[in-house]
Amino acid sequence: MNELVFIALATLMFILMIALAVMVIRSKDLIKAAILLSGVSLIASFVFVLLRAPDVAMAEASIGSALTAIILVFAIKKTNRFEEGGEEK
Amino acid sequence: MNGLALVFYGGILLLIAVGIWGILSRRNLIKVIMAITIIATGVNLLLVSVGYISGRAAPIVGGDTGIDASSTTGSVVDPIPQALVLTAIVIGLATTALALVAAVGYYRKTGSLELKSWSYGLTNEKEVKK
Amino acid sequence: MMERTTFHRSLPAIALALLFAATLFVAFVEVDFGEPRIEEELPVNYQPGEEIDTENITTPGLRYLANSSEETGSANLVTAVVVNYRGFDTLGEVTILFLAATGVGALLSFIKDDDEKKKKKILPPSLILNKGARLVLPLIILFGVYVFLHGHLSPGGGFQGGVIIASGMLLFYIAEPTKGASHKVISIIESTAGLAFIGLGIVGLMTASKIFLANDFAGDWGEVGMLVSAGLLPLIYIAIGFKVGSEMTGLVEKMRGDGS
Amino acid sequence: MIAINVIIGMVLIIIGLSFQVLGALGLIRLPDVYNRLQAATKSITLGAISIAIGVGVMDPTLLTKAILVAVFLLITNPISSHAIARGAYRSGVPLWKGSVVDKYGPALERKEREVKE
Repeated sequence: MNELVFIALATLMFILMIALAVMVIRSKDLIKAAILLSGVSLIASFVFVLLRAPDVAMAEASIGSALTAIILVFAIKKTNRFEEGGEEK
Repeated sequence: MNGLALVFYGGILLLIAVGIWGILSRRNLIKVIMAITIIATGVNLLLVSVGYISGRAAPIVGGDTGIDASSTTGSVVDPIPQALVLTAIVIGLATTALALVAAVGYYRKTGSLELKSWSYGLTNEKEVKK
Repeated sequence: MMERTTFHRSLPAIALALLFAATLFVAFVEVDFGEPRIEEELPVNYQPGEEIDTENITTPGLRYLANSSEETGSANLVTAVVVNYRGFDTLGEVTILFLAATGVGALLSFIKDDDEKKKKKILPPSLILNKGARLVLPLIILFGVYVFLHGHLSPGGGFQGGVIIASGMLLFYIAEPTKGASHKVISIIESTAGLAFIGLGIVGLMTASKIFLANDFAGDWGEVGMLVSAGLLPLIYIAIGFKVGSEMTGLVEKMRGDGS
Repeated sequence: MIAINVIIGMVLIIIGLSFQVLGALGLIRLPDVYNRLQAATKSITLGAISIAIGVGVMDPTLLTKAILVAVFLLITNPISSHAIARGAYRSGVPLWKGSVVDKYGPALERKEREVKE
């Protein structure tokens, strides 16, 4: 792969990942945060493919973006959906 | 230090910094667990990127990949960090689940997920119980 | 106004986090990105494909790269490291997974209170979702089995395949909200797979090398790239696949609670 | 001289990419969940499948895998978007102000009454 394309893709992915991570921390709705977190993992799995680690990418894609999100959602359903002072949206 | 190192190490460390900011500034337990998951993702990326070597293929030989099984030295990236991270990801899910169950237990005990002070669940238990 | 006060309060945290990142970044300036650092021990005029004197090599990565195809018969070097060279670590990891799943079950049984026991009536799933999930679920499980069966030939392996099967079972929960996987079946599969892992390790004790989890049949049954080339390695990965799959399914099932 | 299958594959990939761009545009511009879901579904069925088939035509050794991917997308995509729309409606996501017809609401109420009885 061309070096320039590699740098451009990596930069784009890291910008997206950090933006999603900041949104995870800032959002008051926990279910929204869980879904954004699975987005972070999905992009991380793409970065693993860029780093020539297809095994790790497969594990990250299925664990990070499917199972972690679903376990978080089950836990949120047993507790509060909103952070304190966040229900007015 | 070249441009690629700047992008990868800088991006990964900023991701870890976002996670640390989340742990330090949020009081919701589930949000703290999410921040820990972000840090775990960043650390996994850091480990794999240390093992990356420019211009080499994934560590799979033979078959469609076109890499001869007898000359793997010098043509594929380092497989050890990848093996390490593979197990780290799987364990990360189990520990996240354990932490979440602990958070649910805290909610059942105090009626809230917010961490007012570190001794909240222990000292004020009788007054808060609904 | 609310927003500004929150931001004001978290300013020290942001500063601390950035300070941490900057410190680590200064440490990582010395670490070259994309430079080969596993082959510093090689002779200066080394050509790819040349035989290496593996007796004196101390870098584990280089030793694994040079020998893994002969020693393990596996085409996927990550699989070779996970199951063969570091098989004992993998056994420990599977044990940690088992302990975490058990811990989740134990904690949940402690904190269960009465108001969860009353079941509320839930709407049945829609017809499209139900039939579609029933159509797709066998395909997903087949794909998971393919992934852990070919773990030594293509990307993937026991962990990934098991997790794919567990996420297929999630689809089953969406399609049938009132039902769940049977705990009995899950625990039977899990313990059988764990025993199979240990048993395959004991086979290594009985063959030529007399080492726990040794893989002495590598290359005896076929060339690198064939399904049977890697000796005991695919069998161990199949056991790991079943164990991880059943453990993850059990974990999700426990977290889900009573169909709510 | 470029081979004919490469040209066909490239045309298919360009068609797929343009549908993906339109889908992304719709995801940003459309007003509510249900409209956006419409755009996303179209971009997957026409965009992703077209790209997969295009790659398969360009490199015939990948054609079987590409067709498998296409069939899998064709099965899963309508089901998942149906589930998302249903879940959004049932968890109370409002319709856009300009929507003219809502047939699922009365049907859902009828079903809920049936379950209660």
